[in-house]
Amino acid sequence: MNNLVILLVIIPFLASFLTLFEKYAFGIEKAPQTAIVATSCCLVLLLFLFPPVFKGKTIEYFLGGWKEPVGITIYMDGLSWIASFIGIVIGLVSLFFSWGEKKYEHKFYFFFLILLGGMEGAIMTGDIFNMFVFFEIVSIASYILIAYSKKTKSLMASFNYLLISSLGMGFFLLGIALLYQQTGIFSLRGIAGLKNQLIPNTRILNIAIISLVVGIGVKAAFFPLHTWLPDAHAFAPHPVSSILSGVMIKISFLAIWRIIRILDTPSLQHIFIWIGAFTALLGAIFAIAQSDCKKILAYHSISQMGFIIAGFGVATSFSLVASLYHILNHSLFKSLLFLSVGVVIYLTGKRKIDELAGFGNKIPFVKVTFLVGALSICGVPPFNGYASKTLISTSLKDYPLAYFLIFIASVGTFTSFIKLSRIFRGKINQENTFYKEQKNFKEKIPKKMIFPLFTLSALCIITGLYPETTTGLISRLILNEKIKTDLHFYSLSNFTGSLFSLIFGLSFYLLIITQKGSKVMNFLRKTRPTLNSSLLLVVAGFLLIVVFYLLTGKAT
Amino acid sequence: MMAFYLIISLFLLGIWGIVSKDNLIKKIISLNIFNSSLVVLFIYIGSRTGSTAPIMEKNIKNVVDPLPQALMLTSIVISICIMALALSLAMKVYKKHGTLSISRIENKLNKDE
Amino acid sequence: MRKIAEILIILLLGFFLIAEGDLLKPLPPAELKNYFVEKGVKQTGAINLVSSIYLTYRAFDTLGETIVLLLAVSGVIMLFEARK
Amino acid sequence: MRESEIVDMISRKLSPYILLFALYLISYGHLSPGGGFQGGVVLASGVILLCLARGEGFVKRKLPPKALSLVETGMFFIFILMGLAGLLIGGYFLENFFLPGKIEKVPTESFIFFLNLVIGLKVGAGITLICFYILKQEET
Repeated sequence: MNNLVILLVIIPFLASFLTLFEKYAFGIEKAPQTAIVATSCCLVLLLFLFPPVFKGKTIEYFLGGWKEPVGITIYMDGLSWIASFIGIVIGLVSLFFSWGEKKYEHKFYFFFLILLGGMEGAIMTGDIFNMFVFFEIVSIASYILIAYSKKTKSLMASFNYLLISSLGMGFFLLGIALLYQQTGIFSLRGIAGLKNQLIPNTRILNIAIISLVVGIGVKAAFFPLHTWLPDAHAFAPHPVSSILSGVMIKISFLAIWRIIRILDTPSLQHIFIWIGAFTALLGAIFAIAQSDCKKILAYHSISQMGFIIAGFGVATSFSLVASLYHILNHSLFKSLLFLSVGVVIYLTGKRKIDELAGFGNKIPFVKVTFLVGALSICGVPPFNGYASKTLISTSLKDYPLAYFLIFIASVGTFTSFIKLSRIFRGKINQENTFYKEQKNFKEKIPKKMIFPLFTLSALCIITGLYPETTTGLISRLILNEKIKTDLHFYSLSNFTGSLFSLIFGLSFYLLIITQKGSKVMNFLRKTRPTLNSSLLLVVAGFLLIVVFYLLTGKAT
Repeated sequence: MMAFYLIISLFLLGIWGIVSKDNLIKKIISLNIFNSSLVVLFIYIGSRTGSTAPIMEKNIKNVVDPLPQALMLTSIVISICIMALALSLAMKVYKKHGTLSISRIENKLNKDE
Repeated sequence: MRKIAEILIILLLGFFLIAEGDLLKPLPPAELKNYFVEKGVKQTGAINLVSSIYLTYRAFDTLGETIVLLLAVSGVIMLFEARK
Repeated sequence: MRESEIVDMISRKLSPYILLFALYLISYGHLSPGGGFQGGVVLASGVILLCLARGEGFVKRKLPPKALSLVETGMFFIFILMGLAGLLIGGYFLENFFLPGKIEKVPTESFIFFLNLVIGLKVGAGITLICFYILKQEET
């Protein structure tokens, strides 16, 4: 049983070798099939691991047989189970999509599989330095995948991401050095065990943890560190945007989660409420202003991460479950949205909303799946986004300001999705000759691209219709207990919240399509930080969080 | 303690280079300086615990901590890989735009939108 | 204006790191180091302790490192290869 | 660019010694300062010296990039296989399954020696490949 845990990391790496080797040595071009088989093997392994993890057992694996502080340990607990599950499901679906798209060589699948294996390793490892190595694997694979199309914008997006993330990883190393200075070991549980002996030095310990958090936080894209994300996610190939938005930022956030929960620093955790609320608001505001359809989705990833982070910051068992539930839901519907829009861009080659308006009517199946995703992200019952957003805002009741910011963010979500849905409603602009020349768009969609859309929308509906079961499972997995939710998900008072944001969102949309509104939106679209400013923001973000901690840490 | 101040100044110098230089190649060089300062920091932390290299021949006592040194090997390889990738991205960008200045490239990209 | 902001922020960071003067004061606890020094040669057979840690106790890190190298090499090749 | 006689001669005479030194660093990695990565970088630097002095066409005839990439990926595969062998023999992934022994008075460590060799070849091949591709861009 224990050996299955390590195979979960090794199988993607082995398969990635195969995708390179079978082409080179035998001339077989079966890279997508190899990748899909390997990922399915991982899924089966993961399902085998479910019963012991569900019983609350933490499977430990000592690499090379060296016990914890000496060697490296890999944990399979509830958190890593959920994270790997999300990663493998979204990875499998995106692989199917890229198989259907037929644009990619065998090298694409090589990078993709290494990205998958790296993410699993990063979330499962219990050693900080090993976490650093795995995060570097993840980030280097994603730099390459973002630049895969070799167009100017994607090259530049990849370069920006490389610089910002390397700066962040430098802070991560600084944090590791400080922790080693204080404790003399690298394993997370060992540090947590030693923490009680180091009470006079908890300040330095917390500062070290802040630098770890900032280092990974660049990948998790919260407020001052988010500037790389819109370009990188928008100009990557569609399956890559789906896995980056759906999984990679969450894995990074769950690594922060693991560090903070194991080292148990509640005063640090509370900062995340404010970071999360501001992130949600900013992401939503900028999303409204965009005209590129993938960029809207990318900004929404930032905004939804804000919801998740705010839920994590409250730090009650209820809000933790809510946050993890939203992680699961967000990865499902965000991948669905990216892939649906991806189909449209695949068929037309255009990506501005104005050029695409009304086109979606020609492909009714994609229209339906897009609708499922959009209603989920807006939080309309009975889709899954509704349930998790309700849980998060219920848990934020004690913090009125954060509650208010989150509410505005969900209004903004409505507005921008009304804007984005112009692709799928209204009449086609008749001047656009492109649509007249080519017909039969419906038949041009490969079957392999329809399958992932169908699976994801089915999962969205299922997790939305049975919120009690899903939250029950999650709380059993991460807390080993069943939380009591005296919340009726489908009650009238909760419906009204959703209705209010719909009304506000619609009126706000009517506001921004007026002339003055669109001027403001144009201004917002053009105000984006340059590379130098965003690099400066990373340093400033580190200082800000430290100052915030020093000011509030003593009070609590 | 002097060594610590020097390491900190190297650290800050690297950050300053990354943040404020306009040329892509200079940014990459600064990134390498930044990474090197962290490598030196680790080695410095390890070196304070002893005086001789950790090669256990006979009559060797008071060796330094070998763990940071072993980890820094990994870290150096990673920083080399990032350098290689960043340089090739910069070359690719240079071929497309004919310039390495980040402000000019960004102006160009903003005009395209 | 921008330059001043940059230099100010960086100096602030430097001031902060130096002001936490006791960052590096204590020596790191030596339990793990003593473990390696006492048992390293016996358990792994290598005199060079750095090698023994690099390839035995923490070989998983090294595996990750080789993957990073492979990624960088194939990334560079991918970037410079002419698309068919 | 015309090749200088001095550079040509010295690089040709020097690079075999650099390669030899690299092999020493790799194979004595467990006994003296050095190891797989350091040796591999020196190995690559020997090849790159030739490359810079004589043009890369000369080197590519002897070391075709395809062979280098085969070494690169193959060594990665062998590394994982070593780990899996540890899993099968000893019960843990990447377990040191050779017993440490002694030949005459020199301690030998087959596991570390073998992995050093694998990493040395891999790093050497990888860095040479990166330089090949970056140098090729320089010319065109």
